[in-house]
Amino acid sequence: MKKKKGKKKKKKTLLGRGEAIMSGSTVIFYLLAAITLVSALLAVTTRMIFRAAIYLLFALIGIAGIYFWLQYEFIAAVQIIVYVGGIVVLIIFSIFLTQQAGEQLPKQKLGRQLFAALASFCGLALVMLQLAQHAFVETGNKAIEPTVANIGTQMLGVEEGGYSLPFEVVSMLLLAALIGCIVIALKSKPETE
Amino acid sequence: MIEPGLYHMLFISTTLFFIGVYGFFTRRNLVTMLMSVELILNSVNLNFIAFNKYLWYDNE
Amino acid sequence: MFEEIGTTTEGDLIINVGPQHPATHGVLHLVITLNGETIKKVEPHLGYIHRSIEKMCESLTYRQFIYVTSRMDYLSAHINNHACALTVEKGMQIEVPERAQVIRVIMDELTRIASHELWWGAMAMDIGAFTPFFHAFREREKINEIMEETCGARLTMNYYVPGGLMAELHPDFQKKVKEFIVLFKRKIDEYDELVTGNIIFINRMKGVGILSKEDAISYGCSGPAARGSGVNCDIRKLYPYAVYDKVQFDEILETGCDSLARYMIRIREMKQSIRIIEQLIDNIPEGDFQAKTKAVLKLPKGEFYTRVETARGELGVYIMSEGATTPYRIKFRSPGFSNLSALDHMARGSKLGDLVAMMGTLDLVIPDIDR
Amino acid sequence: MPGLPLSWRGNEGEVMWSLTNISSAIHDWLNQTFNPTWVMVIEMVIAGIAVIGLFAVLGLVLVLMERRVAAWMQIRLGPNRVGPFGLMQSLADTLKLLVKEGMTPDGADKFLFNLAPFIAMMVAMLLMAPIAFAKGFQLWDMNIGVLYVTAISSIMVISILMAGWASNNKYSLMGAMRSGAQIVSYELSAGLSILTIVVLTGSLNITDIINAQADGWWIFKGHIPVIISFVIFIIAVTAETNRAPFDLAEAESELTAGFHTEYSGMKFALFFLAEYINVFIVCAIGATLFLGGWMPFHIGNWEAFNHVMDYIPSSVWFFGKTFFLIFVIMWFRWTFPRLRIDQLLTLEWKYLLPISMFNLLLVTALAILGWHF
Repeated sequence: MKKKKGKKKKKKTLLGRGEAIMSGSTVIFYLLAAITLVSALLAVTTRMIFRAAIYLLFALIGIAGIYFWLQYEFIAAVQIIVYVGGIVVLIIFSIFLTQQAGEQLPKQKLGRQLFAALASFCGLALVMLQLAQHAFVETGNKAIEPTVANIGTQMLGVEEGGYSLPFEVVSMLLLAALIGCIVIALKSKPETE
Repeated sequence: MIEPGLYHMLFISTTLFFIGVYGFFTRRNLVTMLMSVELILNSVNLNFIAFNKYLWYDNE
Repeated sequence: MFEEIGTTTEGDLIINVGPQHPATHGVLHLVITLNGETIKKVEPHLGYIHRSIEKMCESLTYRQFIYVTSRMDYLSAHINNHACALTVEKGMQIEVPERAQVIRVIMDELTRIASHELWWGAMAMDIGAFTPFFHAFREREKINEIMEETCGARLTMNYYVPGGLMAELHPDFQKKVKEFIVLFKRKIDEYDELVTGNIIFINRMKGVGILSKEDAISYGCSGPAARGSGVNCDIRKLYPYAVYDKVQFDEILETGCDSLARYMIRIREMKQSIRIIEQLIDNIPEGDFQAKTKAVLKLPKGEFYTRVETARGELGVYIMSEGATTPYRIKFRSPGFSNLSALDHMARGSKLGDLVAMMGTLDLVIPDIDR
Repeated sequence: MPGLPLSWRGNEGEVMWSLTNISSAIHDWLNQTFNPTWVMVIEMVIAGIAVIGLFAVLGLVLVLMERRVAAWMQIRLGPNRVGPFGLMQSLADTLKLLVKEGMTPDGADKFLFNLAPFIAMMVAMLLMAPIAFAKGFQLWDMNIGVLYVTAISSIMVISILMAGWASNNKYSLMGAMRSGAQIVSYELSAGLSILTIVVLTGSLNITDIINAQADGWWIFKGHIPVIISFVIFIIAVTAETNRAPFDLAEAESELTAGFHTEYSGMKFALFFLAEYINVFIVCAIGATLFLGGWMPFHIGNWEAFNHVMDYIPSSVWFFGKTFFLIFVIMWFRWTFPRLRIDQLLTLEWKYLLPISMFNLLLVTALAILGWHF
């Protein structure tokens, strides 16, 4: 009951400009955002590759937390299953198997770092400028609420917006390509006897 | 503190995206580059979710 | 000799199993080269528990040195003592009374059962089953009690002397042994139910640690480890000593060449040991338990060699005498050392988890290897 | 709640005491006294304290239970000196671990080394949220309860990988690698067997799943396919919680102690506790999905019988079932030898996964055709 009221109130404001309120939910959001961004930043800057993977994990969990905060629980759970249970484990395994996990990565050239930082910052500034100038309007289309039942119907349905599952199955092609890449990469390894 | 809304989400997602871009440019290691790509992908996901959440017509 | 501990140039991992490790049951140090989980090489490093027993024996008299050998393969203490006593008796040409010989065989077979019981429990523990250990110790305790009453010790016995036994049997001995036989016959089926029939156990054992007949011979393996590969090597049958030629028992042979075969050998050997004890326990002849010997034993100048079948395999005792009261040189041919040497051959190409199963079925007692 | 047989709903006065009444009494009193925001904060604090308390109690009880069960199977007595019947033994152990020095090995990644046990602990705590301990007694009755459990429990593997790598010990690393391969594999068949119940119920919500079992537990209603998936579930969660015969991650005869070789003191205790809490949670989930959670033993339309069963408090039913499953898992541990790593993966990928996939199809057919009771 309580939650629904809050949801309705939130939905009306795209950006609650001006009114400085300090509800628990707001604090949690800022906390999650901070965790996500700081971990992401650490993930790309740390020179220890295993730690980078762990920071990435925290960033992904932070994003899952934001999904939870948005009350999109199903997507949050899927985010955790796919990214944390799948991709991060995959990355950690690939680190274990291919890298000298304990060693630090070589220090990057300052020029490259500067260039990358500048490029990213410019891009960020540009996009933020665009966002600030653009006024988003609510669409008249009713979006699908991402509940389990809805998503299931979308996946297997044959009406408008259906056929999601066949589309997702096509992504197996990508997986096949990925595995093919690995196989080819393994073969090209020079065989020294 | 301002109550979070669409712009907050977009800010997070944009920042994540460019953090990923920064990582992708600086890193010369395939695994770390993959990690950066993951960040970029996640920022896009967050965008989708945010638009779904805030930009649909409320007929309640 | 020592490779750098760490990673090899091919990216293989080198790990140290031991000197303190749960799987080695003692201070054995195995340097294992691993490729992932697959073993590429096993390099045993010995000597952590070397006590120079052979050298110590040279300064002890022929009566004394026997008891040091209880500390070699401490699970076959009686059998070790038997081998030494036999060598001295051979040198001195002492005729051991029939009664002593029969009691020695009973004691030896009880020791063998106790040793196999401990092996059974420890091996099950190695491959991850904890409970068998306690079940095995329940029955082993009974043997220990019997030993304690007669020999005064539970593990490292001093009961055999050149020419017979040190003391008379405990009055309850026969009764208790008979009770034990009844109990054990029931329990050994329980063992089979608990471990032998388990599908996980069979999968862990079958086809693991293959040691072909030729390899077993060329590595000098003996005892259950060799008989699991179909090598006829039971000293009790080949070169009978004491009263082994007068009792009925089978030499157990398996042709599986793998860990399961070695496991089955020991399980079936326990049943044979019971069979031997059953035949003898009611037929202990009356008479002296000790032959009349001189107070000071002096072996004539020469070399003497005897071998017996311990729970682990062939134990050879070599004594070189210069005619003094102490041996000039003593050498033991211990079964564990030769059996361990086959480990590298068996382990190559198998998984790390298999190594403990192999070591379990080789039944290594580290003091026996290091002496 | 619509669609439920009357026999289940019962009257308020029927149950002599229930956790629901206590919790709603507290809730009402707080609502009268404070404003809603503070009520939420206070309730969160209460829930947090309750979870931590439950953690401690469960840890102590389960450790003692494990030791007594082990002793019983191994014809020994087990701990019986500290306190009456040795009840205080695990408390004494905890005290010992608390005052023990928590060492960090040289060359370890200190940050990750110290972080790993806390991640393990946090995961175990998070998993408590959707479990229904009694009728209406649940921390967070979320829409996606079962999926949430599956999702959060997949973080567990990260803490093991982290601990194994950060220890700077090859045994730990190998244990972590084994555990990673194992947990990731067995998650699949655990997930698929959970899915069979989701298919039958048509909901991921734990309350819905329990309510669907008001006229009989799924293990009885669902014929052989559900029994198959129950067996697969038990096997898979035993593997997921790194318990024997799947305890390859800490196979003590091969890897000394696997991923927690280097841990000592309180950090070890956290791993230890997390393992037992995970066992509790997976058993609770198993009890909820297959054995009806807090739902008393009901048979179809036997009103009188169901009525009698309702007199036993729902929390007793829940804990009874959960502890029965925990006992089964302990029984496994003290009976079976350990599998080898390749056999472990073969079991999953060659047998359990195809069987559970086929089984899922079977259950789907069952659900569509309505062949279950």
